[in-house]
Amino acid sequence: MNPAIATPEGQSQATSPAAPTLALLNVQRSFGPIQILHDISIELHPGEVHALIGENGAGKSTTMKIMSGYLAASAGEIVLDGAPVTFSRSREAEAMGVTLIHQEFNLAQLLSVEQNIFLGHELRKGWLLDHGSMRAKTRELLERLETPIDPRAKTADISVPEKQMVEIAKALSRKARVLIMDEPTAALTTRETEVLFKQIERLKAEGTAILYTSHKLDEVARIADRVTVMRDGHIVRTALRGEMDEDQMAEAMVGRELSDMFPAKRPASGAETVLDVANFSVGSIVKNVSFALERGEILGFAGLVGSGRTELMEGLFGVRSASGSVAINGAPVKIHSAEDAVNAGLVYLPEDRKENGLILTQDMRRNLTLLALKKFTNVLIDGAAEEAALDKAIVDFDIRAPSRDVLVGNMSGGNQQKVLLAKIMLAEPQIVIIDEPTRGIDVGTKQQFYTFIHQLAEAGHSVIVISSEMTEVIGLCDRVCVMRRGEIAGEVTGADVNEDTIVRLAMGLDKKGNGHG
Amino acid sequence: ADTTVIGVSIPAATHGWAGGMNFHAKTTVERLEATYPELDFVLATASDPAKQVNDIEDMMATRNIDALVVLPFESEPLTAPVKRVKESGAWVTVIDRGLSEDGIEDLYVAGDNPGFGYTSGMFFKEMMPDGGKIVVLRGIPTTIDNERVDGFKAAIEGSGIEILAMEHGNWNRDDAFTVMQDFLSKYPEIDAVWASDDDMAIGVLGAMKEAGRTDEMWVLGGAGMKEMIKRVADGDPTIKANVTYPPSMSATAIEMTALNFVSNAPVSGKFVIGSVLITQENAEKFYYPDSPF
Amino acid sequence: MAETTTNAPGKGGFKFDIQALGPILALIALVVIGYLLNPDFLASKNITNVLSRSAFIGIMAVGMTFVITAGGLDLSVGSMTAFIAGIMIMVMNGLIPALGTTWGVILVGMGVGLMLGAAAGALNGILITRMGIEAFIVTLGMMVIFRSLVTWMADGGTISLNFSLGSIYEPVYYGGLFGIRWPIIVFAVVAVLGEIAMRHTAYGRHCAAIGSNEQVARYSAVHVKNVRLMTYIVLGVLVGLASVLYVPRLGSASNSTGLLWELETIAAVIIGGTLLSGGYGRVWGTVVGVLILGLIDNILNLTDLVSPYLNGAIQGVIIILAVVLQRARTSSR
Amino acid sequence: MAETTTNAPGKGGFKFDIQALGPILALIALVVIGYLLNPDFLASKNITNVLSRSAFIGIMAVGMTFVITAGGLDLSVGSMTAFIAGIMIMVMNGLIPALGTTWGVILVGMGVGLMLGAAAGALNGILITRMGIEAFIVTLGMMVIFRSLVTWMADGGTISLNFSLGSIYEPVYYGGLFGIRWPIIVFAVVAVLGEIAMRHTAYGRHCAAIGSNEQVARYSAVHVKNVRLMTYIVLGVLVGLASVLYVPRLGSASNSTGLLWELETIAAVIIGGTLLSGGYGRVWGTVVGVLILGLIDNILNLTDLVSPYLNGAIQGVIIILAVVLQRARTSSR
Ligand SMILES: Nc1ncnc2c1ncn2[C@@H]1O[C@H](COP(=O)(O)OP(=O)(O)OP(=O)(O)O)[C@@H](O)[C@H]1O
Ligand SMILES: Nc1ncnc2c1ncn2[C@@H]1O[C@H](COP(=O)(O)OP(=O)(O)OP(=O)(O)O)[C@@H](O)[C@H]1O
Ligand SMILES: [Mg+2]
Ligand SMILES: [Mg+2]
Repeated sequence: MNPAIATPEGQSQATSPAAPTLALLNVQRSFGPIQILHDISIELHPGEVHALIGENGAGKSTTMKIMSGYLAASAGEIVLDGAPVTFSRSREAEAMGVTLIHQEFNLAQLLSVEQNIFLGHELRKGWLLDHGSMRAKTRELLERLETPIDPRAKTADISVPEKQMVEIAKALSRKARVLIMDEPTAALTTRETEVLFKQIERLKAEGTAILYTSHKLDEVARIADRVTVMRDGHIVRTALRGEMDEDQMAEAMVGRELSDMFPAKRPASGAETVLDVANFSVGSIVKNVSFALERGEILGFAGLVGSGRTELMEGLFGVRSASGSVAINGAPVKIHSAEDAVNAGLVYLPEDRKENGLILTQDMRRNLTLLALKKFTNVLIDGAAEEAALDKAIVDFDIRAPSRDVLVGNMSGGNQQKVLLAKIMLAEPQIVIIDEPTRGIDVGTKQQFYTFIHQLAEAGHSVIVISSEMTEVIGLCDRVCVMRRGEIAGEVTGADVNEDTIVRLAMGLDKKGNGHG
Repeated sequence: ADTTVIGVSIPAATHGWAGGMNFHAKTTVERLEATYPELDFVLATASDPAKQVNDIEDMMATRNIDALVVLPFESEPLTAPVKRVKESGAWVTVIDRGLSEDGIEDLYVAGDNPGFGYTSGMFFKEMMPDGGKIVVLRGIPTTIDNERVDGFKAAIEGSGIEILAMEHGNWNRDDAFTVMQDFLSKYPEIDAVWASDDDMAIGVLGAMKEAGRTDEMWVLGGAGMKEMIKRVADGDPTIKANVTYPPSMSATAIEMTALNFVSNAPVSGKFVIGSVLITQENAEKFYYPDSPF
Repeated sequence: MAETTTNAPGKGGFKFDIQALGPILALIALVVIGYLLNPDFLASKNITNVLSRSAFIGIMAVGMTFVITAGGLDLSVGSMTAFIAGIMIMVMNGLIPALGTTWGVILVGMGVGLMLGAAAGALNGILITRMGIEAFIVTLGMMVIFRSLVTWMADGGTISLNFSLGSIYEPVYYGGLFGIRWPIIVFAVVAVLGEIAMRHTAYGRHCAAIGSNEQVARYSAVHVKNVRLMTYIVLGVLVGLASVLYVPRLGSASNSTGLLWELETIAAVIIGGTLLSGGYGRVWGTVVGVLILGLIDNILNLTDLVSPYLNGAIQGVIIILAVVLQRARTSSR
Repeated sequence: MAETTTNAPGKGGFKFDIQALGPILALIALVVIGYLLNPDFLASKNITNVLSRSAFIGIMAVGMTFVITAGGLDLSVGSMTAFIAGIMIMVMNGLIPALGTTWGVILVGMGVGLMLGAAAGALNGILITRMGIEAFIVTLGMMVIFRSLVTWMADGGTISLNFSLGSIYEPVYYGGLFGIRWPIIVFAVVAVLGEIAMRHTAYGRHCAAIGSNEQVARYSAVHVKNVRLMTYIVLGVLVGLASVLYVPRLGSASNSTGLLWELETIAAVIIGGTLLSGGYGRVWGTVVGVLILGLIDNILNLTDLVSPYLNGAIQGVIIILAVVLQRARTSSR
């Protein structure tokens, strides 16, 4: 993808000297005894995109929450238009034109898309709601974002990327002077990311100050006018556009040199087939899918958002009703629930870790052992064994948390994901399905995850990786199934595992067809 | 032949006495319907005054009643609705609890609550000529309960009988059991208990037995539950007597109302069924083994 | 069978699907049964009776719809009615020496009723929102407290309105406009306003948002505590309004006034399709729920098919059935 | 350092924070007040009384803790007790002609009680989990149904156990082991087993997981419907057990048996710190809650400080206060 909408250098130079719209001065923040932020100073200028990058848990979200009034600083100042302000709640920040798009979805599941977008800012005619204008504006916003969803659709019923677009629409509707976006693209695919960037350019041109985080460094390099790198709650470097390349960013974040992201590929061994899926259909979404998985293989599943990869895997895992035949180690199995799947040696790491993966209000230990609790139970749960398992998981997966009994909901995304991986691996599965392994995860941790996945395959597990990040599928897998509209559009191996081939299959273009326009 | 519709509205069977009253009403209705094909009865039970008013309204609107037999849940709230029934031209029989306006009903069949309390009090006075210490269990906080307790207090006035404590046992066995347990913990010396109702007496006896103090005191219940009458008749030293408050007054009232329509007997007027003291001598007369109460 | 992932209850409420129709079908079934059992059932007098006595529960249920939609609960409304009615009567009786038996006294009484309702609702709401105590516990506690206070005020008996004042006040329940009784008119107005507030004002949306996800609402600049507090205050005022209509009906209050009305009110709301767990409510559904409950009693009085002892059993079965009719949702609790 | 890998020893154990202490402090305060008001309060006899009569609510409350932890609710337990007790008595009376007044009859009666409890719980659970109806509605409906059935079975009156059979059965309530009454022993055993099940078995974990996030539980191979169904069945069996202990006390059942026990049971659970919205429950807290409620009554009966009319008001205030003491958490509803 090339930067068709690159900003002229001159413009960014011209806006930089302007006074910052919003700035943090020497901000500190602690949670209990643990200091999370140390001396954070950061400036947001009008018409400029400022990127904040750093490892999981570096303190990016915390910084952003402080800037937008969701959290109070323990010390330090927030300066808006040159004058110090204190936001005692987010409402005040928003009233002054500072809007945050949260890393976690902030949508009420039972409300419609339109209701969510205007929540707290409903348009009225006198006392009554102005349904007409709100619906029209919602349509317009969604159209601008090229996301054709019905404004009346219930939020619980739309897909994850659609939810992200609704979040963005919601923020856009606020007409903010300062727009802070916490990993807006984590749940988006390339196409939607492009749409978002187009909007960012538009806002920039209108003079909006934008703060942005992402773990996708290529994006950062592309759209950021200024980059600030955080590590362990400190700012380690701030640079203007062009002063840092992706490698340097990664190094600054991690504090060490990153060698090649992906371990060497493991070519198919031609060993025995572990999983054989034939004519498998899930609801009305996935139709007659057939594929096979070999021992020790890492099989990729690529496709556009909504192509039905998640549905397929959830069907295999038994949490959606499905039909078709599934054989594991040559023996046909019937899987009607997650329990059946686990008993058959198949586990699934869900794409939405907060809704389906982890209980945010419980600690690590309880989350870790929930799936494989039987292994720790002999009438009573063996607490010591659980603790030992947690110790092992912390070491094996390099889980970092402020304390051992922190609630999982208070852990950073990357570490939550590690807990989740540790959790499903405790079931000692033969087949591991990982849906979006690195959604919202920093480069360093990503690399760790790739290593973990390799180690799993190495140890004889068979792995299926679903990812919307093309580089990930390409870097990890020797064989990739590409899905399109609920069917397997094609399977590529070896040298064919490249972006061009996969995109063509995913979009339904023939080999020599014209590219997407 | 024209049928005569008689509506019967009574409180639901939420405690023993009301259960007995319900039972008598129901069996009487069944019996009269079988005997007199020209009579049709509508029986409704209400759990609160508002529901009772609803029932009466429904009987008027949809059943065209020619007569209403009502035991008002409470006097005041039922007065106006029953008056409306009267104004529609129907016959009205009131049981037990008088309405707060005189002259509405054609027939009044009543128990005597102050008399119930007074008779009970007189028995205490008689049994304790030198005074003594007693505890009292009261019913559900209602006017009836107040009248009974006032009658009781009036009777024992100046007799040297000391009421150590009164608590509400709500005409309920379990509540009475709990209250009595605590009375027994609190007072090392109790000579007698006025349980004021046979359901509560059963709870009280349970608590006394548990504490092993059955021999220390005697208990007076009330309303003539068959098991209690039996014990009086058998000369049980703990249950020396009982005071009537016959739940069968519902049967009396319904039967008299029916008579008004099927015979020429003059039935209007006021019938007060006094509360009678039952002792071992006359207990046989009051023993109905078939009643559920 | 592995079901869908969405915990999709009440699909949004925009579409008239089977779920929305459920309670309506139940209502129609009841009306037909009533008519078959006794044609007088549809006589205007009977309809008037049923509607006007349903008004008390109905008015409160509209307020309860907002409380529940916002993720709350109020178990105190029944005894609050008794308490407010008791105080109203005592105040009015007390004013007679000074003001005579006039409409003035009644107006003061009505004002007291409404204000007391607001105050009682505010007390519930403050304990819940400011002290952070669970609504179930706060309102259970208040339920017991109010009932005990009524008993105490009535000295165990009945608090009765002065008789001649009562006759002046009576038309407020028994009178009406164009042949429609006041309680019915008031109930209709409250229901219509409630429906508008729920669907066409920001307030209604905010209630649903809070009930669906409090955090999200807070992050969207909704003043969560105030909105929630307001649901309890509004409910309190409506309880006051119900009391204002109730007093002229029976002219008295005692500790059996409004017994179990809280459960009836909540049942009506849920039969109507509002989610007990919050996040979605519909006022028109509540009205249907109230009518269903009101009709059951009425129909049981139309015939002597069953022993009156079994009335409760039939009520229970119908309550459950009315909800089964809309059960397409895979409820979580 | 923002993130550290802690390996602090002594992890995961119990921490007694203020929230956990809240109900205990309330309990201690009540005991002290009770003692100051009347030293007999601590006499072993009084303690025995309070504990044994708390046992009914207590046994059911342990089961209710699981139901609520798993995100459910059961309003039917009070009238279920009445129903089960009624059937038990009728069965036992009916067996006397065949089997005489023997322990055999009583054992059959007990068996019937427990099985009936399991069946009633299963009925609730099936309606809730398979039909997807909200627990509030199902159990409210069943509450009304059971109560009506008891009234009908008793013909409006009381169902009494045959007197001589009653005397054989009596020791089950009044007797005991080593001077400790059976109800207390049973309550203690149930509580200990419940605490173990909640904290140390997979079942307890699964209940909490379901109550926190049903989807996560489902993806974690928890059989959500079965676990939830089981909570209702277990509660039903415990209601049966409570009935088995209740019948020998006064040898009777009527429609006023177990009145409002459901609210008392739920209140005990919540006072104990279990979240009404599910996801977290503690059995020992429930036991404390039950004792708090039991003591309030006892203390009010032991003193004459206030008009008995106001007992309810004091109960209500204490219920709310007990929860205020643990309100540190900002409850969501
Ligand atoms: N409420 C809280 N209580 C305790 N610790 C917290 C809380 N919120 C955040 N933290 C800790 O603060 C640190 C910084 O978190 P933050 O969410 O700001 O990281 P981040 O840089 O946004 O990471 P990610 O890239 O994973 O989103 C983490 O160690 C996290 O566990
Ligand atoms: N509960 C649901 N009801 C109806 N349609 C649904 C539901 N969940 C998902 N869908 C639809 O199913 C299709 C596939 O969904 P899904 O987003 O899981 O695909 P995917 O290939 O896994 O994409 P990604 O994982 O990148 O989001 C989409 O059209 C989506 O809108
Ligand atoms: Mg973050
Ligand atoms: Mg997916």
